[in-house]
Order: sequence, then C-alpha cells, then structure tokens
Amino acid sequence: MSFEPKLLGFLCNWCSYAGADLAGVSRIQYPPNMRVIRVMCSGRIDPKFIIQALELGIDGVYVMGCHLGDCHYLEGNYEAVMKFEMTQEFLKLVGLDDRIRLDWVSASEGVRYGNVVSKFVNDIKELGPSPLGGDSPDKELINKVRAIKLAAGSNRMRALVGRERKITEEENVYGEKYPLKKFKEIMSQAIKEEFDRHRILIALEDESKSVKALGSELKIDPSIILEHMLILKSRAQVDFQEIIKNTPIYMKM
Amino acid sequence: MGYDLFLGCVIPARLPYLEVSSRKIFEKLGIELRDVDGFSCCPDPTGIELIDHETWLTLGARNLSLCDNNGGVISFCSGCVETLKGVNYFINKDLNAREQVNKHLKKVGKTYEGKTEVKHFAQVLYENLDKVKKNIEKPLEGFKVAIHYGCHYLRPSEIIKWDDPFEPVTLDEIVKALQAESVDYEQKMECCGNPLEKSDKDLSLQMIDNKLKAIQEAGANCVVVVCPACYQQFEFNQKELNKKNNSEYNIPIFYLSELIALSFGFKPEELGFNFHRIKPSELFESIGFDV
Amino acid sequence: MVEEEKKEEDVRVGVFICHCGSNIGGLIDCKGLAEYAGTLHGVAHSEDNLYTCSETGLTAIKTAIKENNLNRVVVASCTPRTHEPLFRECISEAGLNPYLFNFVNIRDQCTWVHMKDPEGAYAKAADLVKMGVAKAEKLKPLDMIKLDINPIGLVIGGGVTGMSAALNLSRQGFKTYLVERDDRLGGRLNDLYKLFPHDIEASVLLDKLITNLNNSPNLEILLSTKITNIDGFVGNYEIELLQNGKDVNLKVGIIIVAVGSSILDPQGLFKYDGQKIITQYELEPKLKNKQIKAKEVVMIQCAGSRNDKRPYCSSVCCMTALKNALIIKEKNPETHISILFRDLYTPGTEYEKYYRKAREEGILFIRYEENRNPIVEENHIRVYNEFMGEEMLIPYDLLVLSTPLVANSDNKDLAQMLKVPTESNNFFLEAHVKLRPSDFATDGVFIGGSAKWPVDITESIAQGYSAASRASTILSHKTIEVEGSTSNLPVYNKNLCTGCEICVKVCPFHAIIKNEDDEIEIIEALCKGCGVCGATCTNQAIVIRHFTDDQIMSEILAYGGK
Amino acid sequence: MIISEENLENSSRTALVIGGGIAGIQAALDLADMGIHVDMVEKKPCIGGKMAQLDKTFPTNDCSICILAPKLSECFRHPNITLHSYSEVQKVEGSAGNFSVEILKHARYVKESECINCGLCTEKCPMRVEDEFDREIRKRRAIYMYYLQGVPAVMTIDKEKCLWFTKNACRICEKTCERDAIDFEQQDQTITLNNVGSIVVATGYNLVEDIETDALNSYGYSKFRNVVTALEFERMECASGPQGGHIKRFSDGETPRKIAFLQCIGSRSDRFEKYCSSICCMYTTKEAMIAYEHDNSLESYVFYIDMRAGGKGFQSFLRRGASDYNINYIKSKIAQIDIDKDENPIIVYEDYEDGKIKQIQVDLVVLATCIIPPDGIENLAEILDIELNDYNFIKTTPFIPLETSKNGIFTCGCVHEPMDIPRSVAEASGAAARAAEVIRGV
Amino acid sequence: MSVINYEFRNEVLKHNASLSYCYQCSTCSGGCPVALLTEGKYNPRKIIEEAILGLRDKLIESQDPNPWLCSTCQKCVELCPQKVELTEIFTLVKNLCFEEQKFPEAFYSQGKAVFDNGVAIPYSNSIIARRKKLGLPEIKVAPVEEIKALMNETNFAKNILRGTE
Repeated sequence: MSFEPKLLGFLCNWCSYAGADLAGVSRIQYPPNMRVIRVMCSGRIDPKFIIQALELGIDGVYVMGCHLGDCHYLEGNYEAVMKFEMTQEFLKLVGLDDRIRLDWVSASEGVRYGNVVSKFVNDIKELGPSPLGGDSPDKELINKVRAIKLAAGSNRMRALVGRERKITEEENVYGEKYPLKKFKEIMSQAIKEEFDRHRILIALEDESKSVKALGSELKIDPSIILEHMLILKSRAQVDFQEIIKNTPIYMKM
Repeated sequence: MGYDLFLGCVIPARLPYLEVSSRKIFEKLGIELRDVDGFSCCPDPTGIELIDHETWLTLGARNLSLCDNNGGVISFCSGCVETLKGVNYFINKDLNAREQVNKHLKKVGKTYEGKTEVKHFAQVLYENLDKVKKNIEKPLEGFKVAIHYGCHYLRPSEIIKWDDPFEPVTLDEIVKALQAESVDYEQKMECCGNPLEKSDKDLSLQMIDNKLKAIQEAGANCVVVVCPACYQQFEFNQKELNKKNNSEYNIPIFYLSELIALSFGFKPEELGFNFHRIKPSELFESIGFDV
Repeated sequence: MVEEEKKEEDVRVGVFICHCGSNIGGLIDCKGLAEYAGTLHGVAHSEDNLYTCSETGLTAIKTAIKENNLNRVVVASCTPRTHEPLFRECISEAGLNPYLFNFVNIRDQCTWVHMKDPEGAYAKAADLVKMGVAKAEKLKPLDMIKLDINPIGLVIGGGVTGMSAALNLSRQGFKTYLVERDDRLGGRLNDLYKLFPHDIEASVLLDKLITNLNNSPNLEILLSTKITNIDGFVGNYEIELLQNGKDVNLKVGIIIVAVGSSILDPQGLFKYDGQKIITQYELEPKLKNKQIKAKEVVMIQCAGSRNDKRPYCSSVCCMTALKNALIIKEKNPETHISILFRDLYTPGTEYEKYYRKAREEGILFIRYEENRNPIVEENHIRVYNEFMGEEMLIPYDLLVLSTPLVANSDNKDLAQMLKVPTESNNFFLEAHVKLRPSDFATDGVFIGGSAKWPVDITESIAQGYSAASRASTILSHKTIEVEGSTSNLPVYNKNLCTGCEICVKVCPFHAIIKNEDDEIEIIEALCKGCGVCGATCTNQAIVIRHFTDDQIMSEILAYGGK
Repeated sequence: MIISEENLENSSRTALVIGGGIAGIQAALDLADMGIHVDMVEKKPCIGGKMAQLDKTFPTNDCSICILAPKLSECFRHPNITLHSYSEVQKVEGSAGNFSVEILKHARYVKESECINCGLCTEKCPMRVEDEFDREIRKRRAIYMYYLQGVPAVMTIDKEKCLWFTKNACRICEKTCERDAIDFEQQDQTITLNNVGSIVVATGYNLVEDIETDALNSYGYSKFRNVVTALEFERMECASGPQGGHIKRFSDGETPRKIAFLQCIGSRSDRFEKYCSSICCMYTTKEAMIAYEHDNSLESYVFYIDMRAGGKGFQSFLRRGASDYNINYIKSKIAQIDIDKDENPIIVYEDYEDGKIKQIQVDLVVLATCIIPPDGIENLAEILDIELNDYNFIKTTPFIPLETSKNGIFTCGCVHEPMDIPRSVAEASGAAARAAEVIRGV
Repeated sequence: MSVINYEFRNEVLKHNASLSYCYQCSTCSGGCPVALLTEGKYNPRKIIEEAILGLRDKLIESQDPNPWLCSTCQKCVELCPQKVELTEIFTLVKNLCFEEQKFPEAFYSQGKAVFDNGVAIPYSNSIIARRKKLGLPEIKVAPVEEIKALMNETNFAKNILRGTE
C-alpha cells in the first residue's frame, strides 16, 4: 500500500488555527495526515519541539502563523522566522531540512490552509518515509538529531538567535546596523561547531573516549575534536578522566 | 329582475348561433334579457381604444347612457365587458375625463354619470349556479373541457373586479357543475393571440398554435370560451394551422352558453351547431353523448 | 525539564466526545472513540454526548466530575475558539480550576475536512484525543489575575459617534474624556447641509448633541488634541496627548475608538475639476448657501468604489445622492437630474420610500456597469444605459461624483498604539464581524462608527451607544480578571536566569522589565501570553503557563511515541 | 477576559428585555454585565430566536448555532438574568425609571427544575405534530424540545395537540418520565415585576409567508413542491435540520443541481410590502455558497433588482460567490414560475446583456421572502403604549433608532426595521446603554 | 444616439403618472407572452424605459420595440410591483402613432368601419337572413349620424379620414 506520511503542525491560535477552523466551516477537503498542536503564537515554537518530533520519526513538521505584519502579538511571527531558519540550517546537516516548513495562513484563508496542507502531504509522500521512522532507525542518525536538539537548546545558540533581530534590524549605539550577511556567517559557524560538540557529548554518554577514538567514531578530524574539547572543558561539560598510554580519555560531566 | 343586453358587433353580426344558445339558457333560467336599440360598437378595447382613447371613452359612455339602471347591463363578449367596465372605471376615477366625455355627449343630447353596472354573462351564470344545476337534464359526462378564460374576462382586475387575474375559478366551477371534466393544461392562462391578428398574423397564429398544442397534449376533447374574439381565434385557425404546419387539430370549440344549453337538453340543431367549422358531432359520438 | 520537582498528584482525566449532531457523529464512531479514550493513561472516565455544549451535555460533565472525582477534563468537539469559555465555566461550577480543561478539535479540523475519508478522520481524531489527554495530565491549576478598574472612559474622536458614546458614558455616571483633534466637535456633521431621510439640517442635530454634552456631568472635552502615546492595559491605560503644543496625561480604564473616516480624494476621477465636476461633499455647502444654479445635473454613483482597488460599497452615497437631488428639485423643480448608478442601495423602510419619492419627483435613474464606466465629455456624459442596451448622451452643467468614505490615513498609527488590527481597506477590524461588532480582540478597547466601516449618521449614533455599552460592562466593575495563562519566571527557576535580558527585548508588550533589584520581572497583567519569551530565554528559565514546554512535549510524545 | 461577579454594583432598579433572539440576548447580557438585574421574556419555549434556525451566517459563514449556543448558556446562567421563557408581557404601567410589569408564564406542564431533556417522553409520545421550528418540514411530538440546542433545555407539552388535553387520554409521558417532571396540573401563572427602570423591546420579526402567502402564490409556492422559502431552505441545509444537511427536493428526494434564488418576494412592492427586506441579497448568496459546498456540481442563479451589499466585507462576499461558488447573478425580477412534467420549475427572465427573453429549467426555486413585523406587535405596542410606523414596525425617533415614542422604552433589531445580525447586535448594546442611562439616572 | 426628451416624458406622465414609479425590474418583460415568443424583440420594459426618458423618436417614429405587438393581455399590469399601468401608457403611444399615421392597416379599416356604420361589422343581408332563420330578433344599431358627430367631436374622424386622403 502507499506511504501515508505522519505529519505534525504547530498552529498559532489567532490566524492559522482560525484559518484551519474556517477550512472546516467551509468544508474544504484535504488529507488527514497532519495532527495539530495549538499554541498562542508561532513565536512560541521552540526549535526543540520541531527536532523532537523528527527524532520520534514523524515524517514532517509544519509551523504556521499569522502573515508577517498581522501577528496578534505584533511581532511574534518574526521571532518564529529566526528560530525556524536556525532549526532548518541545523537539519541541513543531517538532510532532514526539507521535512519542515514555515508558512503563514490568515484567519480568512480556509481554502489556502487546505491547499497548503495537501501540498505538504504530497511533497512528503514524494520524499518518502523519514529515515528515523519505522522500527529500527539508524542509530547514528538518531544521535546526530539528538545532538542537534541539544545544540539548538544550547545557551550559545539561543542567545544568538534571540538577539538576531535586534542586532541586524536595529542600529547600535553608533547608529550602524550589523550586516545580516555577516551575522549569518557567524550563525552558520556556530551551528556547525555546536553540532559537533554535542555529538561529542553524546558519544561520551555511555563510555569515556579519547580524541582519536571520537574522531574515527564521528568521522571528524581529531584536531578539530581537540579544539572542541578545550571549549567543552572550559564550559565544564567534559573533563579528563584518566590518561592511558599518554592518550587523555575524556568523560562527560 | 333582468339585464339590458349589450350584444356588441361580432356575435350578432358574425356568430349569431352563439347568441342563440345564450338567449335560450337565460330564458330557461328565467333571467330576463332586454334588447336595447341604438347601441354602437362598444368600442373595441383592442382596436378603437388604441386609435383614440377619448373616442373609445365617449362612444362607450354613449352606449351605457342608453341603459336604464335596473339590474345593469350584460354582454356575451369579454371585449365589450372590458370596454363598458373600463368606461365606468375612467369616468369615476377621473372627473376631467367625465366632464370631457359629457361635453361631447351633450352634442347628441346625451349624458352619462358612470352609474350603470356592467356584468359578463358568465358572471351572471356563476351567480346563478344553483339555478343552472337545477336545470341540468343531460350531465356532460365524457366532456374533457379545456377552459380558456381569455384575458379580458379577468384583467385588468382593477377594472374587471371579478375573478382572480391569475388563478381564476369561476368557469371551472361552472364546467364542473355541468359534470364535465375541466382539464388542466400548460398555457391555460395564456392569451389566445387574437388581438395580434391586426398587427402580426404569424405571431397571432403562433400563440394559438401553442395553446392548441398544450390542449391536445393535456388530452382535452373540446375547448370552452366566453369571448367571440377568442372563439374565432380558436375555431377559425385550426384548419389554417393544419395546412401551414401539417398539424391535425380538430378540437371542437364551444361557447360556454352552448355547453350549458346542451346540458339543459337543447338539441344541436336548435343551437345552430351546424354553423361550427369544427363539427362537435364527432365528439358526441366518440364519447357516446346522445343528443 | 525546568519544571518544579514535586510528586505527581493522582491525575484523573474525564474525556467527553461530542457528536455535534451529525457534524461529527455522522462521519466517525464517537462511541468507539469514547471507549478508546477510556483506555488511555490517566483517563478515569469517558463518554459521548449528542451535544456536549447543550445544557444536557454540561450537566453530564458536572455529574461525571462528581461521580468519578475527576480532576482534569477533555472535551473533543468543535473548536476552543468558540466553546472553551463555556466548558471552563462548566468545570469550575463543578469545583475544578477552569484551567484543568483541555479542548480537542475533532469537528472543524477533522470530520468537516475529511468527509470522504472516515477511517482517516477516525485515526486523526483518536490521535488528537490521545494528545489532548497527554496534555491534560500535565495541566496545572491557574489563577485569574485581578486588575483594578479605573472607572474613567476615553473617547477618541468628537464626531457624531464619539459624541454619542461620550454622552452615554457620562450619563451613566462615568467620568469621561472626549478627545477631538479638530478645534470643534461634530466631525463630518459640520460639512453637511441636510440629513436623510428626515431632511433635518445637520446643524440642528449637532447643536442638540453639543448642548446635551455641555449639560452632561463628568464630561471633559479636549479639542485640538492628538493622541501621542498609549500605555497600559484594560482598566489601567495611561494616555499621552498633545493639546495645542502642550503635553497632557490621562489615566483611563477603557478606550473607545470613534475616529470616523475620510473622503476619497477625487483627483483624476471622471475629469474632476472642483468647479463643474465636484463631489457630493463639495455640493453640500453649495446647497446650504443656495449656490446651485445648474439646470442639468448628473450624479455618478460608485465613483471610486466597488472596483478592484476599493472593492467595498460605501453604503451612504446612494442616499446622499437622492437627498441632494431632492433638495435641488425642491429649490428648483425645473432642474433636470439624472443619477447614474450600478445597484441602488436603499435598504430598509425609510430609505426605499425615499428612492420611490425621488422617482416620483422626476429624478432619472440610469444603470451602468463597472466595465462600462460613464465617459465625461465636453458638456455631456456618454453612458451606456443598461436599461436601453445602448449608449446615450446626457448634457450636464454640474456633475456630482458620489465618492466613497475611506479609512483615515493615520489609522495604522493609532492601531499600533492600541495594538489592534485593521482590515485590507485600512478600516479598524473588530473582534468578530457577527457577534462582537463593537469590541476589539484587545480587552478594554472598543470601536464604533465609520472608523470601522462606512455607515450613515443614524447607524453611527447607534454604534456610538453600542461601544459605550460594551465599555460600561467593564467600567461598572471595581476589578476584573484577566487570563492566567501568562508567561512567568517561577521562583524555582530564578537561579537559571542569567539576566541576559533578551526576553525584555523580545516582549512586544513591554511586560518584562529589569526591576530596581536588577532582577528580571514579568508584569503578568501586561502579558498576553504569546510565549515568545519562553521560546527565546537562553537558559529556558521562563515558563509559559498553560503552554509549558512539558505540556507541549507531552503532546508531541503522545503522537510520535512508538 | 472574564468579568468577576462579586463586585458588580447593585442597582435597585431593574431592566426588562422583551424577546429572546440575538438582539434581546445581547441587550440582556450587556445590562447584566453592567450589574443591572434583567428580566428576559421570551414567547417561545426556548430563547435563540431566528438565529437559532439559521444554518450559517454571512459573511463569515460561521455555523450559526455554534456561535449562538455559548451566548444562550451565558444568558441562561448569568446571575443577573432571570429568564421567563414561554411567557408574554401582559400589562405595563408607570413611566421611565419606574415601570411595573405583568408577565403571563404559560404552563409547559413540565417542571423546569426536574426535566433533564433525556427525551424518553418524546420517544413515547404518540402524537405527530408539524414542527414549527423546522418550518413544518418534519414532524415533532406533542411533548417536545423546541429545538435541539434550545435553552432552557426542558420539554414542553403542546396543549393544542396533546391527547390528554384534547381527548382526555394517554398521559404516557407521565408514565415514562423517570424524574416525575411531567405535571398536567400545572397552571399558567402571572408574574409581577416592580421598579423596572427601563424596557428594551427586541421581539424580532416574522416572514411574509407566516401571515399569508399571496406574495408567493404567483411563484407556485405551496402548489409546486420544488418551490421553497429561504428559511425552509436554511433548515434543509442545516446539519441538525430535517434533512440532516443533505438537501433533497420534496418532489422526488433528488439533490438539486440547479437552484434559482428569487429576490424581493413580497418586498419593494406596491402590492405587498413597500420596503426593502435588507438581508435577502446576502443570505441568498450565503445559502447558495453553502449549497455549493454540499455539492460542487451545483449551479445557482440569483435573480435580483439591485444587489444590496453595503456591510463590512459584503461586496467581496458577492464577488467570491460569483468567482468561487458558481453563482450567477442576473438582474431581473421574475414574474411567474411554471413547472414541467417532472415538476422542474421553469423560469422566464429578461437578460439585460442581450435584451433577450430566456427560459431556464431548474431543480429547485428558493424564494427570498420579506421580513414583516412580528405577529402581535399591535397588541404589544398597545400594552407598552408605544407608536408603530407606516409599516407596523416600532416607530423610532429620527437619528436614534433605539428610542421608541415612549420615554424609558427602547428597541433594537428587526422589530423596528429589517436588518442583519451585526447591526442587531450593535443596536442591542446601544439599547442597553440607553436603558442603563435611565436606570442609573445620573 | 438618444438624448433625454423631458417634454415628451412629461406628456406621457400627464396621461399616466404611474410611469415615474418604474424601477426597471423587468417583471413585465419576463412575464410577457409576446416578448417570450419574439425573444425580446417586443419588450414592454423597453417601451416604458423609452417613455421614462421621453424618447419620442424611438416610440413613435421608429417604433422600436413595435408597440402594436402588445396583445393587450394585461399580464404586465397585474404583475408590475410598482403598479405601473403599462397598457394605458402603451395606449397613449399607439394613439400618438395614429396622429403620426404610423399604424397597421387593419386598425384603420376597423376604425373606418365604425365611423361609417356605427359598428365594426355591418349587418350583411345574408346575416340578417340567418338571424331570422335562427329566430333571433332584429337589431336596431346606433344612428350613424350620431356616431359620426361624436367621432368628429373627438377628432377621431380627423385622424382616421386623413388616412384616406
């Protein structure tokens, strides 16, 4: 039989949820694959919600809010964009980025809501089942996604994404705006680093390992691992356990 | 009690046999009809009025001025009735019109104040329906009658003030009283098209053709009318239509008075049925109505 | 998890599946669904009802709560947007905290949209119920936040709507401020001559209103005054105004928006020149000063409205045209007047009578269609008469354009200050076009008159009173309660707060501040519960009540869990 | 936001709201939320009025009962509202600020306190009666719930039809009721209210066919089975209606594929009602849209004189109707209707586009019948000593549509002029505001 | 291209004021049997609109639509929601057509017959004989001179006789 995607949608209470209701009132018909979680504002969507859903093998996640400018809370949906884009860039690292979407549906767009959902279902069908679905998903991939979840939740990333708009849209005390492009570069760099660092932390969960071992396990150049280790150590997330044959063994704290 | 009788032009001068049945049934019902000398054309509401409203009004008023006011005046013709009722309507509604008309009438030593009551003969029959029933000797069983009320018997209701302009009942009740069947048919309330004869013969034919078609489809075996114009339209055009678009119309047309007369037991001969272009005799045989 | 550690109480969830007549029950097996719900973790009772929202259904819920001492309630039916308040009230009547209720939408977003797929719809409904129960298990009781009400009203706009609203509030005994940016009251009434359908002079009505205002107690009128800033929330607004150059501050409890509308700039419409070709509004004073000498008057309806740019019907123009045409006819019966219209808008009793009168008085009505607009030429109009099915020429020495009312250009600024929305034509957008015509979604702010949509004097007055009534339902209380589902920095999370202040920056309602003790503080009365701060907090210290991470995660797990 | 009850200021004077439709309900709720006690009188067994009979409401197409139901309950359980259903105002004396009112409460022969609307009695009742609420499209029993979601949710015995009252037989309901809620001994009672400060009249409207069908006759109404009125059609569309929301025509139970909607039936006419019924253009479009949602192969034809859509979002509503819902708007008033052998209505109309006279055959005709003043309005006006206008609607003062000719008595909604729901609701609040003025009498 | 003619409009209004109430709803054209048969070539509503705008040329000169196609069935009069008395307005139009000598021949002969005989159908000898046979009374119709006198009074003669010259 054909593949029926298992989808999750986060809808803001004021526009997209109302739009979904309107689709009902207008009896717009669309496939039933998507389950909806109602939140007050799309800005409420914490990246970890999306990543968690994917980790559980859900084939696709949709975030919907009011059209930009129409947010019931004025600017919540702009915040949603920042967080979503970061999440998507993280997921690029494991090729899951095209399983998540962000879109705007107003309270009067019942028809559009139907179309948007239908399209999502078809796109995911073409994409096929999530590699994390089924009974025996790839252990390595799961760890990568867990790493992403933790990385996205890390203080550093949250601080970055939380400041993005202020930094790039508002002028600083010297009346200059920070160039968006430059900020994005910093962002990508941070994403890459935090991803690896959290992979390391996860790799150390069950047993303590050496940089070399980690390098081969995670297929990362040991020199880079070493850099990460220094940072993680300074953050008091790892520490030496012991030194075996002049090789320091790191443990998670 | 009785009525002055306004014959008009068409019936006495072209269809006298319709006058025969009409006079006979009123006699049988004991309703006196008084002939009045000196009537002119009513004048025709679909003719003279369209040529000159004022003339129409004046001649009509003149006719009414000839009637004494005991019981009023009746006519066998819907056109005449509309004119005479219309004259009353205008003269009573518009005092200038009344003045104008009387100015003219004065020239011929006449005057009219709009008091004469005007009735259609079918109205009188309806009002005396019980009497009619009492006199029935031969119930008209087997008669499947397509009733054609005709426009001027009903409309404009402002002027005619008699039956419902779109859902009339009087003729149906009379026909049923004779124990004939009133066949409902599409187009029942449509115009027969006679007045258009003067301006567009083809259109006029088309209208009557539609009605006859509907009547045939509804399975009626005869038509009843209460107006000589409608009568001619129905009876005189069937053969012409048959020639024109090889249809096979052969539907006998009765005047209401004729049907009643039959039910009263009068013989076709004495009613002048032989003057009908479409002879009813076939019908009588086919439904076993022994005359 | 940043939730406080405390031992779980014994959670007993009750689940109620609504058939909503055949709306839900017609497609999926509600009984079966109820049975399934019964098997879910934490569920102590489940049943199905024909209409859970009916008195019968509500009684069923209360009975079940008592009989099974339930402490969480889940209703699966239509949508929380319409019915959540009802069920919350219901369970609190049964002694439960209203926030221990969770709503599952299996009609609007399920049976109504999957009519051709009953199995799919059932599976979805089952999941949604499962998720709803999972969240319900995690729900925490919340308290309403009490607010003192400052029993003072502010009416913005001194037109007929605002005057009516202010008059009523003050007469109800509430101190009321009426703010008008112009140097006189009356708004558009000042520019009109006579008013339809009674042909009473506008000045007469205006004088009457002003005398009433002057005689009414506790009313303060501020002319030549502009609103510069609005702070605060229902019951406690702080307004900054500028009255000819000097600052004024007011503290009020509610705000009524009655700023009216503007007149479309006719430049470029039908060769408008302001002389021979004018608008109805320019005609009014001319009529007042008896300046109309024209013999051949033509009026064009829907001039600039009911087109792609301005799709709406301005609804007052047809009557205005009829009225002005009749005035001209009355003064000079010899004048020829033709009104070129598309659909004549004279609804109701008096207006239709007015239209008949206009025909009686010999005013001609010629119908044109949008795609065949009349063409203004030297001394005559070329119009395709739909009734004739051909073009005709109508001479004119005065052409009057019936231009629409349009939204004020600065509506957006006021909307920003009030945090209320506007619609696509820039008129203010009420809370619900059907049943909440005078409310905004934002508590304590109300709307009336042509600021919301073009309306005539009569309806404006009614709407002014309407807004006053809605306002009075708040001003009549010493205190009110606002939603408890706000953002919050729990004591047990204080240590997590790094003081990065990002939350302060992202809060759109300035509800988060750094207080004197240099600590992050959330003013819950100001918080509208969007939750952005929670999603942003770098150390995940902020908890969004009723939409906690824990609760949302539990929904995700309930769905995705294998 | 929720109003806390405990600190409501208590005014000694109360308000009376006559009529429990959406207008009356809104007026009552506002007054009650102001802390003023309200007595609400509703003639019918349940409040809800015409809005409860509607399937959807324009221009948002919200499900009517869905948005109404919460207000019904709110009204029912509001501590400041005393609901007198199945009751009528009999006598009013006094003047603004201090009226005394006499209310006649009809016996339901069911104890409101006991009945839980379980429906057992109805199942057993042997009498079949035309269901007024469903426009007589289906039958109810002699003991009945006025409508499914009705408030108060209690049964009523139809005295005219009940076997016990007509033939001294039966009383099955009494036997089946597990809560002994049936009370055949119940009597009509008179309730007197004193110190009523102000009165709001919101008794709504009737439709022209409620009084007599002359205006509908030339369209074959009641003669042709496939000619229905708009409110009948509303019930046919309604999911909880007599056809379960599957529109079937009465001649053969077929789903109509072509529907003609005829505007201005009885309105804008010198023969019937001279005025414009105001809401028909819009509800017709709505009904056509809903019908289309039931079946996308539907073609609708709306025959009108002027499309009257001045309200918020109304024009775009019509545009959507034309572009997305296969509705054809034709400017032409229909003269008469005929039917063919299969009872399909035949419509003849003039097409302005090409000046030709055309004929179309449709499956169903829906008549947009005219709003008229509610029955008993003369009587009520006499009791209240207020004037009516030329059309027998309540007369209001120029520019203040809420004021009747008598001080202290206000009105709102269709009882003084045909209008849509938003305007009725706004007026209701307005009337409440004026009433509060009088009651608080500052 | 048509231009509104108020003089003529007023002339029609003087004859029948109900004209002004027409709001062009097309009930009349939709209900007219002739309009249906002629697919709208004959259209009562259009005649009324022309009268409202006083378009004399269309009504009398070009007779478009042709007023003589009205079968005087009076349906429109009964149906008009504004109680416009259409056929009376048509009557005026037709009367004016006569003044302009623009009318179907048959009408002329009918009028002439009444003028010459007092009745539309003179009694031929054969009919008189037939009436006898049927036992019907003899009819004494109006004295022709008296009718002529009246028809001169009303200018009928003038209008009609001009047709013969």
